[in-house]
Amino acid sequence: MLFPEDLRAILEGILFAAQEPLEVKDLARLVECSEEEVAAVLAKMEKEYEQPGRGLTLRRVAGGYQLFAKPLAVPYIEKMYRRNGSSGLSRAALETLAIIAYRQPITRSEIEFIRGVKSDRAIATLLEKKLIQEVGRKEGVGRPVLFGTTKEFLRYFGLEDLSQLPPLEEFAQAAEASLAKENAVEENEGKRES
Amino acid sequence: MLFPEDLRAILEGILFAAQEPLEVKDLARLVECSEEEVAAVLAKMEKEYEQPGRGLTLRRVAGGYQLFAKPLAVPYIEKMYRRNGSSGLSRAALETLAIIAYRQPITRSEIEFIRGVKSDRAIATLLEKKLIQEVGRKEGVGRPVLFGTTKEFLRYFGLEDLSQLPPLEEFAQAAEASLAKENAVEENEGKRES
Amino acid sequence: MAYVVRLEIFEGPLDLLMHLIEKNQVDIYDIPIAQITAQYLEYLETLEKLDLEVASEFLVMAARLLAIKAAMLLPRPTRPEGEAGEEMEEEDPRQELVRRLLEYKKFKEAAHYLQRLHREEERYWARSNSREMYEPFFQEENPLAGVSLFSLVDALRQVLQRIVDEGRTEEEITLVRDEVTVRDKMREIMARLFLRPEGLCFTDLFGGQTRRSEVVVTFLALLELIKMGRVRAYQEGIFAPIILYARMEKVRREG
Repeated sequence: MLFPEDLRAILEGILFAAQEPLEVKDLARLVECSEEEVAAVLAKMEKEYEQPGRGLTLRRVAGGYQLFAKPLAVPYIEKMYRRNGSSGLSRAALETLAIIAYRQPITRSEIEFIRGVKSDRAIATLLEKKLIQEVGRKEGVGRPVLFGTTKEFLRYFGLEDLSQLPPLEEFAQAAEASLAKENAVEENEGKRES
Repeated sequence: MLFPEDLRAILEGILFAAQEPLEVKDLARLVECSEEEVAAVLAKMEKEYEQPGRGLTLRRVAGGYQLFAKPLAVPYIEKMYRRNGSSGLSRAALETLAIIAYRQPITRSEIEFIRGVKSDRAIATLLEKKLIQEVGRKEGVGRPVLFGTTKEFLRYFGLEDLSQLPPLEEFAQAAEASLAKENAVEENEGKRES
Repeated sequence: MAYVVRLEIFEGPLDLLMHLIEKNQVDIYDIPIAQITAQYLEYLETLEKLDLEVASEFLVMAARLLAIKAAMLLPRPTRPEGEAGEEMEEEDPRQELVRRLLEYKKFKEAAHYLQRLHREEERYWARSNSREMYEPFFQEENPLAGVSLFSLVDALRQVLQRIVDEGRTEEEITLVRDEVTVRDKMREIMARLFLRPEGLCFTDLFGGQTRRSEVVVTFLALLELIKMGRVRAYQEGIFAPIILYARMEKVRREG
């Protein structure tokens, strides 16, 4: 048996920690009290939370009770998560996204070959953020998954379709140009040394 | 500008939804109020939570404020999650962490000298759990990595800041007490002084 | 032997030595080195008998202990005359070891303290999944916030630059690109059309293709299939979508 005050505190603590709605009968079993007692405490709690200065609210969801922040706090919560959240992609993720965008459909090992490093984490991040998706499987040994960009990817960049991506030829030229430059430098150095 | 009641409700909602301690200055920026106003509301809230019927508690951790379920509810929460406490850290990891906490910034080989054994695994575990981090490199041969504790370390141990750790000397006394016979110590000290 | 019954695993040689000192209730400032060394070696032997790997640090310490034991047996050097009155601090061979043991023990105590602190902290419960819980209420978040098309292009440029810097050849890279042949593409188109007896929109055939070469190959493959009569293209009216069908009867006869 619990003191009424302790019962209230315990129920509040449980609801605070729960990740999903809890039914009265679940709560009653947890605290080893009758469902009537639990329901009475919850009803009182619900009322208390309604008072203006209070930031939480007890909502009935899917046949159970769940604690939430009141709607007036939600825009601030959103701001909080945006600020120190995952805004922006890591360098690795951005590189991987660029390769997928231009070489899709493409397998993980092809990406890794081009980047020269393992890219599992970057791919997982991009999948999670719904910027890329599995678009099929490549014929051949192991039938590896092929990745491509998503509709969201286009939307975020304000593109109508992939043909609006800047043409790739530019890069090939840039790479070639820098390769040529390097060779020239090497040749020159060779000359100086000889 | 917010009404005082709304400010309190919003702060409570934010703290409820946060996953880590929030500093007063972060909260102030979020709600666009002065730090003084926020601090005053938090102080009042802290008191209110202390009342017996309440299941939550506002604690100062790692330089910020965070909401927790009160200890009396935690056994029920653990029952709900079918969990008996956390597994915690291995002895090796705890020893290594204690050395880093008190001697930071410190290199791997300095840690290993104190412990008398290789400590790669322990360091890897601590890095993975984000309890320690690389904080720089030591000048000198090989420029070895220096380790220090993180904010997560403070949270893990419920500390506001590192100054809350007791001075190492306290442990030196405990060490001597358990390793030296009291009489023998005195005698020896006598000898050493003579 | 006691160790066989209840074999404790020690964190290292210092941990083992400390255990022996505590177990024998001897004074750390006056370690009976012969006795402790014997027990230390006994423990290592036990480990070996059990086929447990003995870390090299334990062996190094064993050597140190034996060296200290030997040094203790040597007669102390007699002081030169004239300095007799002054205390000359002779280094006890055990001194360095004692210092290290005390230093280690200090942190061991600190580790115990941290453990207690964590247990205390565990009495409180923090929420961990809050973000997931609130995300449905947020306005849609743009994961590419702050990323411009330019930075995407720039990222790719850097990858290509790295390929150049690493001296990898363009052939190596094109190898993985594996250009699609018209024949491969014909097979792929047929496969897709079989799965879509209701027809496939012409533009969908090119979905996701970004390389000009691939678009060209796909188009050539389609023309070839139409020419062979294996694919039928149908358009309801001008500007209406062109729908492609596989001609099943043709295939079956061939098959």
